Amino acid sequence: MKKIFVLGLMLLLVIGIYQLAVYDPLHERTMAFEDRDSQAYLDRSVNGDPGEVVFGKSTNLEDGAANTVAAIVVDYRSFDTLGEVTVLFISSLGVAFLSGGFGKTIRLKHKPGFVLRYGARFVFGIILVFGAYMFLHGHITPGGGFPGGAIIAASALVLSLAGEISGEKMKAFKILEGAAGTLYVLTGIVGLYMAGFFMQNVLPSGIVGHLFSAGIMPLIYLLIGLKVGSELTGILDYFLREEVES
Amino acid sequence: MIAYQSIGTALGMALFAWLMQTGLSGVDRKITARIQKRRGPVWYQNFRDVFKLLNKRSVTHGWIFDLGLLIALAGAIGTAMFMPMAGIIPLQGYDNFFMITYLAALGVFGRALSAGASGNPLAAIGVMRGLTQNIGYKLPYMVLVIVLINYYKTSSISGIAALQQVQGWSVLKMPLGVLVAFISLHGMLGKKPFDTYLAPSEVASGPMVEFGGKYLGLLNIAHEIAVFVEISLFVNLFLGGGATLAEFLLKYMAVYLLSSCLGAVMGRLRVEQVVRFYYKVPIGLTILQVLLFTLLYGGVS
Amino acid sequence: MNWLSLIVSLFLTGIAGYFIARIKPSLGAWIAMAASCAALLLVLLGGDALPGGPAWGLIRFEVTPLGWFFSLLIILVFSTNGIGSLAAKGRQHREPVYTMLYLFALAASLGVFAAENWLALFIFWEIAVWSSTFAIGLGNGRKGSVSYFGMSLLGSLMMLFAILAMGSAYQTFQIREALTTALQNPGPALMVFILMLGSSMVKLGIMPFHIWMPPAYTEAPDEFAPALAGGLSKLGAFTAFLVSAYLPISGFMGGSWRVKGLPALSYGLVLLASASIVFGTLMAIRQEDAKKLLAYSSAANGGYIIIGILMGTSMSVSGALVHLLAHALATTTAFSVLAVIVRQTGTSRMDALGGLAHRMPLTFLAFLTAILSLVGLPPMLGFVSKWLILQSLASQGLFLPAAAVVFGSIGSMLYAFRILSTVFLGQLKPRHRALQESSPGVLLSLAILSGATMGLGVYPSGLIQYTAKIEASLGMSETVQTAGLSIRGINGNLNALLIMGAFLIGMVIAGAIFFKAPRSRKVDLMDTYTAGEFIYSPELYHYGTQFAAPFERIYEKLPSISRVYAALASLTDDLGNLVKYLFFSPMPSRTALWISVVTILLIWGEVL
Amino acid sequence: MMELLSLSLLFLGIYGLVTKHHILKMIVSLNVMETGLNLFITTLGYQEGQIAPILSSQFPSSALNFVDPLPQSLVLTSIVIGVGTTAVALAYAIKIFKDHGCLDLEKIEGRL
Amino acid sequence: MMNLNPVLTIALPLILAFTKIMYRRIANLFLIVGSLINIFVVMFLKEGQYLMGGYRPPFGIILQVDTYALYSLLVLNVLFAALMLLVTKKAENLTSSSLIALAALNGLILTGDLFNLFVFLEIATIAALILVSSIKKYHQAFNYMVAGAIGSTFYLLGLGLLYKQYGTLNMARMHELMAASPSGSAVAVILIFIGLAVEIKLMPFSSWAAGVLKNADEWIGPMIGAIYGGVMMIVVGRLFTDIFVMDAKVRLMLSLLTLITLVGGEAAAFQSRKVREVLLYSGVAQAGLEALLILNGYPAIGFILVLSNMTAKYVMFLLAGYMAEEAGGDDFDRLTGVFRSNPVHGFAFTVAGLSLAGLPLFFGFIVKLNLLYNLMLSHSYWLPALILSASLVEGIYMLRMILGLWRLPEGHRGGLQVRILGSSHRRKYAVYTISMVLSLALILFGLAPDNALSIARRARGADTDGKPLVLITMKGGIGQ
Repeated sequence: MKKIFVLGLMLLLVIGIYQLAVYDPLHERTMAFEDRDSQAYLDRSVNGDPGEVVFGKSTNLEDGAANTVAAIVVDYRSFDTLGEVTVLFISSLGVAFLSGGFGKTIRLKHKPGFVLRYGARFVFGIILVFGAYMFLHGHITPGGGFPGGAIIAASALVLSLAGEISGEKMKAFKILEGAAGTLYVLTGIVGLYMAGFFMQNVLPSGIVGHLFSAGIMPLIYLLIGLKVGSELTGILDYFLREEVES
Repeated sequence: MIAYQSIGTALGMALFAWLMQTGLSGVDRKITARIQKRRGPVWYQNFRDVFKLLNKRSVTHGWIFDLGLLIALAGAIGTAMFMPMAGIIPLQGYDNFFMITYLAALGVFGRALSAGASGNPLAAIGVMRGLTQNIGYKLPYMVLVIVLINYYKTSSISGIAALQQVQGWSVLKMPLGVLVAFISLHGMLGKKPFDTYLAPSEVASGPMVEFGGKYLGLLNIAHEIAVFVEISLFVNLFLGGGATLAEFLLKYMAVYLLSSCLGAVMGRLRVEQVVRFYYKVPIGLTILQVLLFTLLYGGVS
Repeated sequence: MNWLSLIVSLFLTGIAGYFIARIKPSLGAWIAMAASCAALLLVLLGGDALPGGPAWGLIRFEVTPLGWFFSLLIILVFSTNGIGSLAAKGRQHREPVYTMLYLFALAASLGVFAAENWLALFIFWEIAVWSSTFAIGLGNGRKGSVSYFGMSLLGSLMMLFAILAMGSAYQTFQIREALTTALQNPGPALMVFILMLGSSMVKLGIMPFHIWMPPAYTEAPDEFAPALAGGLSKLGAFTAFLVSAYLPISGFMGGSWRVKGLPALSYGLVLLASASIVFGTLMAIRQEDAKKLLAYSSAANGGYIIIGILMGTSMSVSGALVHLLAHALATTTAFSVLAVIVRQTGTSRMDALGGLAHRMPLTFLAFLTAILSLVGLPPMLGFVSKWLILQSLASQGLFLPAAAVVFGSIGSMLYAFRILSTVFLGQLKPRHRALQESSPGVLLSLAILSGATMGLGVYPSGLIQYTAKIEASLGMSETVQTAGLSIRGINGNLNALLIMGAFLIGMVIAGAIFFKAPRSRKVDLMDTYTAGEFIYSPELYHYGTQFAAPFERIYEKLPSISRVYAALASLTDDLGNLVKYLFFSPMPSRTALWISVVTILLIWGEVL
Repeated sequence: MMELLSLSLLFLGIYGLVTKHHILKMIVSLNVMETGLNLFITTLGYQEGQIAPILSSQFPSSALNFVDPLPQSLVLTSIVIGVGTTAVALAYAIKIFKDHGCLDLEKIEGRL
Repeated sequence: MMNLNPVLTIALPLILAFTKIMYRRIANLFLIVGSLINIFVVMFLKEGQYLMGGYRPPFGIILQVDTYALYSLLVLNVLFAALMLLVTKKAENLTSSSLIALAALNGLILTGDLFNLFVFLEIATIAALILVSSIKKYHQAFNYMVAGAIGSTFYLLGLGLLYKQYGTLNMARMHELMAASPSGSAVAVILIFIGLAVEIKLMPFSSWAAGVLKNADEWIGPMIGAIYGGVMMIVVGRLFTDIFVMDAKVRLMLSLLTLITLVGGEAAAFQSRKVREVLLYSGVAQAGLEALLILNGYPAIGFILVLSNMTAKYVMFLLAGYMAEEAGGDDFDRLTGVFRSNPVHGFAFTVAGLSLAGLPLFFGFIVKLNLLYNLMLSHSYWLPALILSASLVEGIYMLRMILGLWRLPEGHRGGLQVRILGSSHRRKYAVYTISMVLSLALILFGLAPDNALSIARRARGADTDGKPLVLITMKGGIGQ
């Protein structure tokens, strides 16, 4: 009986919000796409209008990335992404704190099969390279730091399933994570004192579509990729870890 | 300043009050005896009692016991000094009703003080009963007198008496009120139905239990003067106060004897019955009288 | 020397007193006494022309005759109480903070009486409230201080509401200006009048608001009770005077029908005050504890003051002022005496005491004057005020309040005799044989207070002339007149000296007869006529409990108001429980449910 | 149409939170809610016949009719926040299981 | 001086947090240094708009620093630094989470972009979650997490709808567009309000607060109870006065919600018999009152009410935490007379309590006075009456608690042996100084509130919808 009542409530909510805020046949409650803020991002015309941006030709734009979403995530609104990274960092800290520090890694009861043991070592390299590709080409092709980092973590998962990774390597990931985070904020500070604004894109933006274009974006995506990768591996490792009642 | 002459008349008034009232109470004892089919003592028996008591040696319970008694008598004498009587107004212009009632109350309080100081619980119970009854009969009486004061626009007793001469007795103006006043007067005098706190058979005669010899004598004098004050108040306020002394005394005797005759034929009530009675009949009549009065004279505009 | 420096110096001595008392506790009492006596001298010499002193921001002072009268009254109470408690080595005196709170309460009430604008008045009022709350808290009990604080907070919040309503409607906080402009355009004037009087009734302890008095007076430390009962509860009367004088209700309530020349609203309030007199007297008769008895009697006496104020005639206002002074002096004396008794016997329950007059005669005499003044018998000041109030009631023709006043004065004789006979007269119990007379300091303070009561009672015209000056300063058209020694009432005048003279003459005559008659033999207390009963121990032989049993039986079922407040408190508790159960359950699903329900209500509410 | 679907997905998640007392089920419904929300935000930026906002060889010029990129970047952030919260929630689940031995909040609540 | 950019208050703690996990040994040094630098930075901040990444406002993210933000930052950082000084030993292994919490709180006040606000809100909630789990009450923390998740979802949903209608995320531009055509934005504003209501502990959504604060120690109490509550209310203050435009009906419904919180909170506090419970429910009630003021156009008074409540609750939660820890529980009869043996604590606690209840001589009274005066200026009499009765109930239960803690009945040894912080003298004097400084500040502002009131006027003095702000100051009486 309670469930039906709650379902009814949910139905009311959905209809209410849809009817009153979303459904807008005359478009008087939806801003046309042209005069939304994002149009400026698409034309790369926030600080000055460069005219038509052509892939592979236009150079020294205010933001050289071909992938506009990546441009927004890392350049126009990079402060959000800094917050973003902190969320992940704080979650991994939380998981570390809650799982009570350094317990013994669980030895899986069943020995990993032959195929898994050797296959893992082989597959690990490919996944790792694909992950690296993801965040290095973040500003050209869809993807970027976060999916790249996740793929790296997946590769680490494959290894740990095969029983390869043990406690001490985690220390390395920790340092990598800390270093990447600090570097990310330092680029912001450098931008502040070099060019007057926090997270200012100090390097030349190069030609749209080339690998070495869009100023500091690839550098930031690299740092984010490494950081996210190490954090997610850390979180996975904590979950695999048995809390040792010392 | 008040001339010595008026202090003299005031003292004379107190002395006369005592003499006249003690004589009258002797006559009253004869009449009540007659009602109870016996001869009763000579009319001056009360004088003899007082003088006999004053000459006997008695017992005291400490200085508060004596001080209280002196206050009682002083209060009675002080009240009597202010009482106007048919044209003889001892202290012109100061005979205010509230002042007289509160001075009399001081006398009653003095007596209660000395009874309490005697150390005898029976006296304390007697005083408590007396004060409880006091609440019963004093309330309607005072309210009625306040109505009178409001009507005559003056609270001096001689003033009201003089006005009544002119406009007719207040009995005619508020018959109900006078009836209630008489019932309260009956209670104040301590006559039969309301004499639980004084009666010898009740709690060894209440406050009087420890008084003997000169103390009883002084109390007797104070009692007589207090009776005089109450009755003359009643006469002055309700019965027109009397143009000549004779007329005043005649009314005085009529009221006194009527109340004592009534007293002689009635049984005694318990204390809370007295208070319940006073809070049913007299208070009801007073409220009626007040409503009547406000409708006729005063005004809700 | 101006008012601001007086108050600031009192506050500073309070703080200094705290630190000194921490070093040597007994010094605290000295400081309290010295400061209050110094203040008494300064105010007495300064007269009511004392300069208000420089303005310190919002806090500006202006000494008016009314303010001066009240300040003199409260300083007299505090200094005599200081002298009395100096001698007593009370348990409270080991608390260093007591001296600070004591002087804070005094300074704050002085601030109230001389405040020039409403906000300053309110600030000092609140300081007086919470400093006396903590002082009561030092005593033995928490219920008293919490109910005191709760009710005073209710009163002061009512006053704050009224002040701000006036401030916002008339753009000024000056006392006189605000009230007079309220007369012209009576927007919130009616509400202001009711709230102001409500707050002063709470402080005076009129019937529905009196529940804080019994617990507060019993649980307050013995040294603080006289100051609290005599002085601090008079703050309420001050605002009542201000409001009813400057905002004469007949001014803007002209339209509604009037009863005997009094507008309906103030007649209603007068009825409330009379109900408080009757209720207070009935409850006082029934009490077993002496302090509770006096607490209910102050509730009754508060009723006289309010009736006097509300009637607004010259005699009634002066009667209210005189009654204020009489009640303050009498209650302070009574509570100081009770303090002595409680310190020596350990209890203020009347049936456990008895016959103390034989051990402490002088204290008994002081207590006797206080009781006579409370009842309103002639030689005392209480009689003068009662006379004035009764005269004005009679001349205005308000018969129901008159009946209540009369009932109050007769009933007070019963409870006055009860406290006298059970505590001082009757049998002296063996364990109290070792009691001594109270120390000279206490006797000095009692002498001052009872001397003032009797002196002013016999020679009141000086005081009455000053009340006339106050009435003139309050802007009343005609003031009470005095001719030579007597007070000229509308329908009769009173010469207190003459009454005292007549009484003394009677005393002389009685003494003559008494001493001429043969001397009587002093007999021991137990040696009395017991009508056949054999009673061997004084405890049995003392008539204390259920004193006025026959009378009490009549009104046994009298509902007590404190049950109403208890019901209110438990209602809030139940509401709190419901709220906790509904909204604060630790289940996340319930929070989620509530969030969705409220969203639906808000969204769909917006549509409808 | 897509908005309605995503909204109902979101409130389905809330339905799960309200009715279920088992912690893991609640975490799952939390994720359902997050996904529903992300879907809704992405649909805000979509219009018929628009292409992904990435300049590439096939769609070289910025004058083309691109989809609104901003909601997509917001969703990117919101997804990562979802991951963060789920990680912490799972850690709590482990901790609560260790303390109380059972994952049903109602029983835990009853025992406290 | 190098141009001090407000982003340092966010970036520096982040850097310290990130580097801390590499050097575990000197963790608490990071903590204290981080919070002290922040105070230093805030001291020398200049008002103005600071762009992130150099992009013009409506497109890039901006940090705006006006008087309102400046003074909130100052109070926040001072209180945070003081708390960190006290709990360094306890916060050993949670240093970086506290630093991130500090960064998030500063970000919440500074940010000028709505989505950025969402990100910082999320960081703050998770950081608070981690800190709360230090008191080992995991299912309460789970409850908090669920409530926080639903709240942020509703916020983001509302934000999405606003973006759909107005196409921008920048606060100033959103305000212009909304003022131009406010119709249809009501549902979004309501959703955002509910999202934030969970954080500021309004009635139906604040069940998590009860679980968390009921057994909070001297670190979580002030952190969640005072600092987080205050900052969230400042955010609501900014959003619902500067940005969102609501029509009268929505405003009425939302203030109805706050009224229920006010009354319910007071009743619940009246009924509770434990120190922290009383503080918690009175905090909920005060939150209701603050939200009521913000919604009804009195932001200036709401702002100083938030600051004064923040300080008072901070001191009270701090001391309540210590008392409960020392006495093993905080119900009244276990703690009777505890102040007798710790008079300094008692003084600070009493001053904070009386200021919360709004008695004269304290800052709380000045705030209440101005609050009621302005309400009455616009001829509303029912609201002041309700607020006064609420403060009557509050005065009674606050005094009952304080008197219970001061008084020592004869037979009751109760709280006497409780030596608060008897163990470590160094920390004891630190607590003395901090609580004394804050309570003296309450008294000082109570006596001479003019500069505090002028700050309020400068911060939110804008006469929202025609209500002139009239402040009663000690100096001038009724000053315009």
